[in-house]
Amino acid sequence: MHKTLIAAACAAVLAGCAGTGPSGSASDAAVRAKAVETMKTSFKERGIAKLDRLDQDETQSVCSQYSTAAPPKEVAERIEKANMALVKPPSDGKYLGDWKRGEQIAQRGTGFQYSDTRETPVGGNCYACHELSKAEISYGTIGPSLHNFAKIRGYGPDIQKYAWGKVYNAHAYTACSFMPRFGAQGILSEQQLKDVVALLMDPESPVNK
Amino acid sequence: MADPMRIRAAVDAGGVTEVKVLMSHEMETGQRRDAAGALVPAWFIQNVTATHAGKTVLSAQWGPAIAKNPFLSFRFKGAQKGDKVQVTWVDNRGDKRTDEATIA
Amino acid sequence: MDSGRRDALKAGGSVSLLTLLAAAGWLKPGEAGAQGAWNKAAFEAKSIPDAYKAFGGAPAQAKEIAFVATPDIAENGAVVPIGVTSSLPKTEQIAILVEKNPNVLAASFDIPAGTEATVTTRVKMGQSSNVYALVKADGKYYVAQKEVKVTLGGCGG
Amino acid sequence: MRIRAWYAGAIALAAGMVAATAAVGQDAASTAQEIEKYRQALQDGNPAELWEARGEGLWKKPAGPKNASLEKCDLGLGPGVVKGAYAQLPRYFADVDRVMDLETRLAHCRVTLHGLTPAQATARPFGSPDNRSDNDALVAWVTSESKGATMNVPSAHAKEKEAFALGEKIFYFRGGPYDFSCATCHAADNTRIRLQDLPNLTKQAGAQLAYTTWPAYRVSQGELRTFQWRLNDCFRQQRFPELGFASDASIALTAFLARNANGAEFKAPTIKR
Repeated sequence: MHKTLIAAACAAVLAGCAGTGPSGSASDAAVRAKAVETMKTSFKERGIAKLDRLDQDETQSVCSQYSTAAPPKEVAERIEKANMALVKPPSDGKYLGDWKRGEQIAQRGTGFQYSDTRETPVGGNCYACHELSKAEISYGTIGPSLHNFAKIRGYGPDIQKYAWGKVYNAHAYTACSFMPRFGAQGILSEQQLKDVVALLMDPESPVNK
Repeated sequence: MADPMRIRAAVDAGGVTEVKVLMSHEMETGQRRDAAGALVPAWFIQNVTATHAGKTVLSAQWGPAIAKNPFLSFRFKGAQKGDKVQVTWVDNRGDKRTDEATIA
Repeated sequence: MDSGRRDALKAGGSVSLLTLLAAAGWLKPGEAGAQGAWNKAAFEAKSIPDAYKAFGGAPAQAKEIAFVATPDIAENGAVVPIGVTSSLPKTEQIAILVEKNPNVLAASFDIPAGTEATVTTRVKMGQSSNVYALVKADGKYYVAQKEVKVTLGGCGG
Repeated sequence: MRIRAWYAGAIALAAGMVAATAAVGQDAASTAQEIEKYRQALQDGNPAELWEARGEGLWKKPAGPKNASLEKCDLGLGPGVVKGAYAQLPRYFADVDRVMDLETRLAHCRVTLHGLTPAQATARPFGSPDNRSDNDALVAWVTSESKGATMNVPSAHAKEKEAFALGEKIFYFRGGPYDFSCATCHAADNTRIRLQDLPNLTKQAGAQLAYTTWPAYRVSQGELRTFQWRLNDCFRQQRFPELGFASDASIALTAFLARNANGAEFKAPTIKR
């Protein structure tokens, strides 16, 4: 009963749900609304990047409110549940593609920028934030090291499914994660997702060496 | 015409003059393609000469692998504070630029 | 090192050296530093051995050649600082070569008497590669090399 | 017996992991050290000086339909005062009843003094090899005249306060196909993207480190890049549409970040990767 009430209250978050976060006051919501309005008049569409990219979905809108603080438990659970519902398993049930292609996807940082076209190959840019293979010394630390990902966690089907889900929609596991929702937002194709999962899960992948 | 160079030259107590030169130049490799896919022709400084009191104190031959807006530093003896150091570059199109600095 | 030096001496003593150097415009007495002297053959060399050929044969390894202010890792290949200093007596030329560049020779400097055998400049590197410092001292060629790694940087797009 | 073997294995595994972690730490430390050497080696000659020299010329030379120089331009400290002006921008300008950052103010002066149209004054905010930008050069020169000044962005006026507040919200705004905001990369300590350290712009130390080192000569591009360019390019990589030059959002975000840097010594133009 109590949970339902909170969920109902937070469904109103989009409309400026007050009192749900550290910056959830009414005046704060007004500043946020003004900021969104200012952005819409300040940004210009360019190439493939149209102005609708500034239209936030609920996850984006809610996560913006909590800045860097984790959202309250109830809000987090709701976001995770909603995003988990968006995770689609691979159509043939096979999670693992080719780790060599996965490595290329992990290295590539292009795609979806206004300097790209629809033909520009889209990457996952995993190395920007994560350590993966030891051979690549130029890796970021926004996300945790994924070296030995499967060696530590195991190579089994449950871990494969978890890796798939994380790459597909990180918010399903950690609300307001900084990681893009590569599957749910249509950034990577199903085959690319499999290749990236193979990079993490294949015993022959340099990630597990 | 090309922008002026920035030349800094200073002599130390031991009588060694250190010269640092920044040049404004594209240093186009000839390997890059433009937006239309056409090769951008090579365009780079080929020769650099530095002189002091009419004497060459350094001369260089460069290829297009020298970085854009080139930097060069070297040290020579025999100059005094207040003397001039002259630097000239010539690129593969025949463009040329000479600038000078007073040794500090 | 000693055997290397002998090889260099042998190569340096061959008749073809002078012919090659003259053809390359590398050595023209009295023209050192003159505008317009540009060693086309050396700048067109696609490999280190080819560049050595354009200079007149394999050089000897020399501990007297050192890289200064040259990082092991470059944050960007478009600008890689390279400094070379030689303590070989009568150093008259310093050349910088990048093994994996399409044309390996990046620059060569004539060092007149009175000028220290030390130069610093910045080169472009397409990828991680060995960088060679080729020095001509007292009429003979010497070399030292070091690896410079070029990393990918930034947001990657 | 079996249990004991398992324990032994686990201990060996754990020990191996500790060793591996230590090795990772060492690799990372030596990489960082070498990158630092690279940055140090670049400090000696900064091609930004070439832009500063050109910018000074552009400031002093009569130009435009009115054939006037920019020497009477008021950057906030009075007409013609350039020294230290950048360290106090963005700020409220009563003559236009608006908060302006340096670029917006320069464009304003090029309209009022040179006689350009607003479109002409903002036509080429960022240079490229084939097409140089006067804005880049002017910004290089003006900012160089604040080298050594202490960041002191004012916040007394209501519009200055508003710009800061809006800038803060824009900083945390998540959007686009990748769900990114500025905060994705710039709201935590001690993180990096690839090998580049990411300043935490929500804290004074991080904002100081970042804001006071732009503009910079970017060796990767062979161009002088202004702070406005930095913002623009961050949004490009955030997969957002293009941030309008001298737009309200741009000014607000600049105001937020500049004021977070208050108290620090301004050091740009610098040289960066």
